[in-house]
Amino acid sequence: MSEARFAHAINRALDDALERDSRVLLVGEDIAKAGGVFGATRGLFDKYGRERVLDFPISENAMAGVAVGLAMGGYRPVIEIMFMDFVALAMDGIVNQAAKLHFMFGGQGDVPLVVRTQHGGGLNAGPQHSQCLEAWFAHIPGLKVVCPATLDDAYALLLASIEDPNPVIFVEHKALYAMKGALSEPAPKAELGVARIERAGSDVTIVTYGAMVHEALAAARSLAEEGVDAEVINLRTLQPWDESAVLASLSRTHRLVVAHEAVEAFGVGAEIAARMAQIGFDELDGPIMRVGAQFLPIPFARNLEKAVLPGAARIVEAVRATHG
Amino acid sequence: MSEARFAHAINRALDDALERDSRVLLVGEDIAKAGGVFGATRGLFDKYGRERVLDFPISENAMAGVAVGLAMGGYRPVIEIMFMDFVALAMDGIVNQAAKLHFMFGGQGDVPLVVRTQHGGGLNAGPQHSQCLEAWFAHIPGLKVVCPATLDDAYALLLASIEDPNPVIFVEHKALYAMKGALSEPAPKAELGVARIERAGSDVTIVTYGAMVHEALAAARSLAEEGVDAEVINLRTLQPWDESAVLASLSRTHRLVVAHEAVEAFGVGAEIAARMAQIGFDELDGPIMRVGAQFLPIPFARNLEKAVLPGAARIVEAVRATHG
Amino acid sequence: MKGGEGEGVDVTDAVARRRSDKAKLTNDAELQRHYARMLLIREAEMRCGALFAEGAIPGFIHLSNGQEAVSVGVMAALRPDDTIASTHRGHGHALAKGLGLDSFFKELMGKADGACKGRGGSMHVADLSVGMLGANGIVGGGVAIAVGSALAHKLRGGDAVAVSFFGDGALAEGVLHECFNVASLMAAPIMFACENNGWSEFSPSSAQIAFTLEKLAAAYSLEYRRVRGSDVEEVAKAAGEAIERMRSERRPCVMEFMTSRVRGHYEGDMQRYRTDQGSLVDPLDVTREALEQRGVAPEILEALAADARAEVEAAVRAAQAAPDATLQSALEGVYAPKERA
Amino acid sequence: MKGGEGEGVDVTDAVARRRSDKAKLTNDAELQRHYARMLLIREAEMRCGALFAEGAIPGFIHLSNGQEAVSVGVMAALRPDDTIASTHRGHGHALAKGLGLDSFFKELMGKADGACKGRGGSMHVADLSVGMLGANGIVGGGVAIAVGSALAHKLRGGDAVAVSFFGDGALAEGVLHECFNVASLMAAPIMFACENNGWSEFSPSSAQIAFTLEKLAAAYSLEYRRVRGSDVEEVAKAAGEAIERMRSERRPCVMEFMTSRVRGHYEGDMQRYRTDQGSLVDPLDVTREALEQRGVAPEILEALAADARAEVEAAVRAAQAAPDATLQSALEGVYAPKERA
Ligand SMILES: Cc1ncc(C[n+]2csc(CCOP(=O)(O)OP(=O)(O)O)c2C)c(N)n1
Ligand SMILES: Cc1ncc(C[n+]2csc(CCOP(=O)(O)OP(=O)(O)O)c2C)c(N)n1
Ligand SMILES: [Mg+2]
Ligand SMILES: [Mg+2]
Repeated sequence: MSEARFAHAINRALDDALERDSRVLLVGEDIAKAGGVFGATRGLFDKYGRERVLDFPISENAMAGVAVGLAMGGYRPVIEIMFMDFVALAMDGIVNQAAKLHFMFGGQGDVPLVVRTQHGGGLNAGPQHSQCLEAWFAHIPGLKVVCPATLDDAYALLLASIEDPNPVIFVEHKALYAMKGALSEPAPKAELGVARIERAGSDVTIVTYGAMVHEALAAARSLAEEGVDAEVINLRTLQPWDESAVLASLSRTHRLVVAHEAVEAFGVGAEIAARMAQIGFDELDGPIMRVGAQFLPIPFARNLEKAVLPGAARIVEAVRATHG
Repeated sequence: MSEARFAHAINRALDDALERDSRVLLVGEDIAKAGGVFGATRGLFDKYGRERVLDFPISENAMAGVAVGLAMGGYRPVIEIMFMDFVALAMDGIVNQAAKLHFMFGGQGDVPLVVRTQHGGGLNAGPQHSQCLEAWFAHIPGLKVVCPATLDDAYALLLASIEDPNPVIFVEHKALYAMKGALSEPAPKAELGVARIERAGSDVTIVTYGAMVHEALAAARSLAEEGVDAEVINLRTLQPWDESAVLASLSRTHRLVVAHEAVEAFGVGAEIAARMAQIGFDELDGPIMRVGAQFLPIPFARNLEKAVLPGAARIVEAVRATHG
Repeated sequence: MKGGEGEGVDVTDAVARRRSDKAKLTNDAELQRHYARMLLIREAEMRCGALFAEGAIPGFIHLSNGQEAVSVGVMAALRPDDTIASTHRGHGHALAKGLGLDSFFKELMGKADGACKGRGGSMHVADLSVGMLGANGIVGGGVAIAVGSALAHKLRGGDAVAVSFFGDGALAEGVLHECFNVASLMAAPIMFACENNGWSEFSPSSAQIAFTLEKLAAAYSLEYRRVRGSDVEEVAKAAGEAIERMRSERRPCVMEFMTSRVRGHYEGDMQRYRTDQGSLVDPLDVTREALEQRGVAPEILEALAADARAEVEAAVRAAQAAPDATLQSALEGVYAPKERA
Repeated sequence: MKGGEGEGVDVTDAVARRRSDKAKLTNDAELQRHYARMLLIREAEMRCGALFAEGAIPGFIHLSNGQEAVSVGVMAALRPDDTIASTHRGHGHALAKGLGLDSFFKELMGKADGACKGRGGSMHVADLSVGMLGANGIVGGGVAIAVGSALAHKLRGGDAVAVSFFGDGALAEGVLHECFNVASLMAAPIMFACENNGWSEFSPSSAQIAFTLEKLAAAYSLEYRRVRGSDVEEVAKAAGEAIERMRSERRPCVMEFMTSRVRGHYEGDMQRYRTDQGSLVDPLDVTREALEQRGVAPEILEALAADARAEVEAAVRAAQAAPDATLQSALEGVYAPKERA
């Protein structure tokens, strides 16, 4: 166990991946000497040099496509799209090329490529620097989508993503980088597609991921005071997501809340809820409630952003509503 | 009433819009002299000239951004993104700019912009020319999303989209262009956000949109032979979608199937299902079933594409499963 | 050489001297006005920096310190019906184009009647009523919007023009190249105005851009001019000439303003990577020295500075006292209502 | 001038004549090989067209008729460890790079052991084992992939190179410009190979592209060469020289092959918009005439054509008899299994 920050966990995973596998490359804007806007790649350029840690110009679509070419050429590029909002410029490389090549070429080649990016609010970065767009990628066959909540997950899931032979969208939360926490020793391991019960409970299942895991745990604590025992499931991987873990929990609690920071409408939570309304229907004792950002671009002003982004209080309300 | 093809209905709407409102412009690749790959803009260049119907080079992102500038400058551009797969190149203009400007600038300006594009399979166009990506846009506050199924809808909803002061993603289905049908006289009118019951029924609600409406109606006919009376709701607009119409139907039938051609996972149907699992929970007598493309890129081969894309048969099965 | 209306052909030395004095006076007055605007931008932005440091302004704040002469010089050649689209570093453009100081500070503080009702903040300051189509959080994001605006000007007739500001780092974004092509094809009256401050965030642009803008412009056969961006008179003259040509000839042009990013990329940037501090040229110094050399009294210059400080101080106070943005307004503001159309 | 090994310094006329005869013979043999490959591509594509017309091949089919000399000439200079990324019009590139005719036809007919197991079809023919990284349905979509592949070559060491094929219409896509910059910055060993057939789908590229590739290359200080794309020898020579330079100098270059799109944009295109039929140059005519002029007997040329027909016929028959792709395989083929990594 060592005390560290979330950004260190990311940095450590990249460091270990670069160390272990000479095919791993980092590519991104200002990630080399500058160490990345959030410091996630700090020190790695000095340690591994210009052939392993590559600065890229402000050309997001080319970056994605170049990474596909590198991946097909036997490398394992980890690219950084500085803000998730900027993936809007890289969708062709990610969705039309990376996601489809293995399938479309009949399995001839793999595209072991990780797109690190960060989403979310909390820094008053405004409408073009705060979006949570993971649902876009979860909808695309051929992509995997990962979203860590803790330091151990950040470390272990990032390594697992880099080791995966498929393109993985790895979504960090900008407000988590500075979060302190424990990083296990020996280094933790993880498998993509496996959720974790962060808190066991018997009255309601709260399914969530990323930064909202912490809100859900806070909600669970305050619900405990009301005598409601909430189970909190951290999905960790959104595509593929751990359907059986969620169903198993629902079969114990019979009530379901799905929470994330992304806009509620057409978000990742819709799929979880819809799926449980099908395969878990007989287990349900109350409506499935969702918690997500309200339906507007993330506004800049402190009070507006705060009001729009969901937190523990809204999760508590939602849990109550599953009984309503 | 006149017999026409779906593409004619689109063409007629564009023609009438150009005729009525001098601010309306068409912009796209090969839409002017060539009349568009699917012939939707045929004749309009000759009729309205080069200042109203503009050919654009193969620069999708610039096209979206230029359209935003035209819209802010008092025009009402209708751009054509030739295949929905190519929106991957135009996401910044659509999502980061068009969708947010009205909100982000505090309501200072409008962005009356229509993005016409076409989705779907059926032409063996392969993984990069067949995607249904409407869920991406429905998730974005500030955008509207429309998807017509009939000639009347194609005409009336397109006009309504052009008249709307907001950016609208108008999704046509490539396999529908050649479909013959009736175009009402006098010209039909429509309002965005209003669904229509295409077939009334009492046993199950099938919610769908676009080309799948026809499959749903076929499914309803064959279900009728089994004694199951299905109601078919054509959403017509996906964002905002007509929640109250769906809820009202569900309150009569107590069973729900949501069907679309897009990949089922994280598709538009997830939102409908999730929402009904919340606000319609008490009405549900069985699991909510969804029908959508299986989770793979749309394959090229005839038999594969056919197997992957959902049709009436899968809707029938899903209806049966709502009783299971 | 023929003189203008009412002027004799026999120009004596004295007359010539008087005329040149008058021109100098006019120039001085104009330069003083430019200087006053630059001071206002500088003062406003320094206050932004201070307010950010004390937590009164949140978010990402990119100051245009060092680039004020470009904002002021270009905007001097524009009319309110001309349009501009800007970048993440857009305060100077916005204020120079006519965004009110009150609206500006209220926006950055997230107030209800900020320029954008507190929804956009620093990266999205906009004032459509004066043709300022917004700062932009996406590098290159404003370029196509400006081209569209220029096309709108062209289609409408008249002689209005559009200006697209972008940084040297944005030269790497494909959309900019798409726009050079589109604007050339469609002969859109747009000035592609590059503010070359040598930096793309934390990296020198020389490590990111393999071409010169001059050569790129040549590839598109676009008129190109490189201008000392620290000299507001030179900027105003060059931009003025280019814009006048665009008003009549209705076609695009490219200008490259060589500037200095005097501060960090954004507020809070420690700039450990910086090595060019010795070579920075501050347009306010340049302009002040020019005015001093032309004999403008120090008291006048101090008075201008005091005016700027007072104006900014008043705006800051007004902003601080203003009510916060409301969620209700935001929730209702996602879509434009049908009636307005 | 010093001769090669074993050759005297005193070169008599007779020796010189014999040497040039030998060179001519070699050239003839090589040109015959080129011609044979071009015939094979033509024959294969004409069969595609026919099979499409009769419904045996579905989808969108873009034939490279008229552009075969580029495929064959460039690929003559490449090794199997060199890589190419292609376009929607990729049959010629794929076959010339070494995709087997059987795999090719099976793919276009959607058969289980087609090159891509019937999942990609004409727009996605690929054979990674011979360095053919795929046709591409997205205009400009292959360019960045090729740059990435070139970077992989460079990082790995050795002297392999990558070639990015693209059409003149693709010059409008921003990503291509991003790639020119990136490849220049990183000195990637990539040839940007433009096949300029004058058309962007149904529009003349002159209405879509405001610059010449030559000037664009100059802006990036990239070596540029324009080549008659109908002359396979000229293509092979120019590409060969450029590629040899890339093998040692490890930096990008640009080549523009002037070609003719002999058929429609895709099969089924009525081409009502076309006005340039008079100016089309067919590389097969050019090459056949060259061979005839060099005295190659008509029977030999006919034999080559017959060989191509026979090969294609056999492949078509094999493909027709082959089993259809299966859903099960497709469903299992979305993700690469962990073990392979
Ligand atoms: C599409 C996109 N990519 C990356 C960024 C992050 N970013 C913001 S400013 C900047 C550097 C821009 O440099 P330049 O265009 O020269 O403008 P300057 O900051 O020098 O004014 C970067 C990389 C962004 N905002 N948008
Ligand atoms: C991103 C994208 N936009 C548009 C298209 C439709 N499209 C296919 S080919 C083509 C024209 C391409 O012209 P060029 O690059 O010159 O290639 P050519 O067809 O002449 O070989 C267009 C517009 C596409 N496939 N991808
Ligand atoms: Mg800069
Ligand atoms: Mg072409």
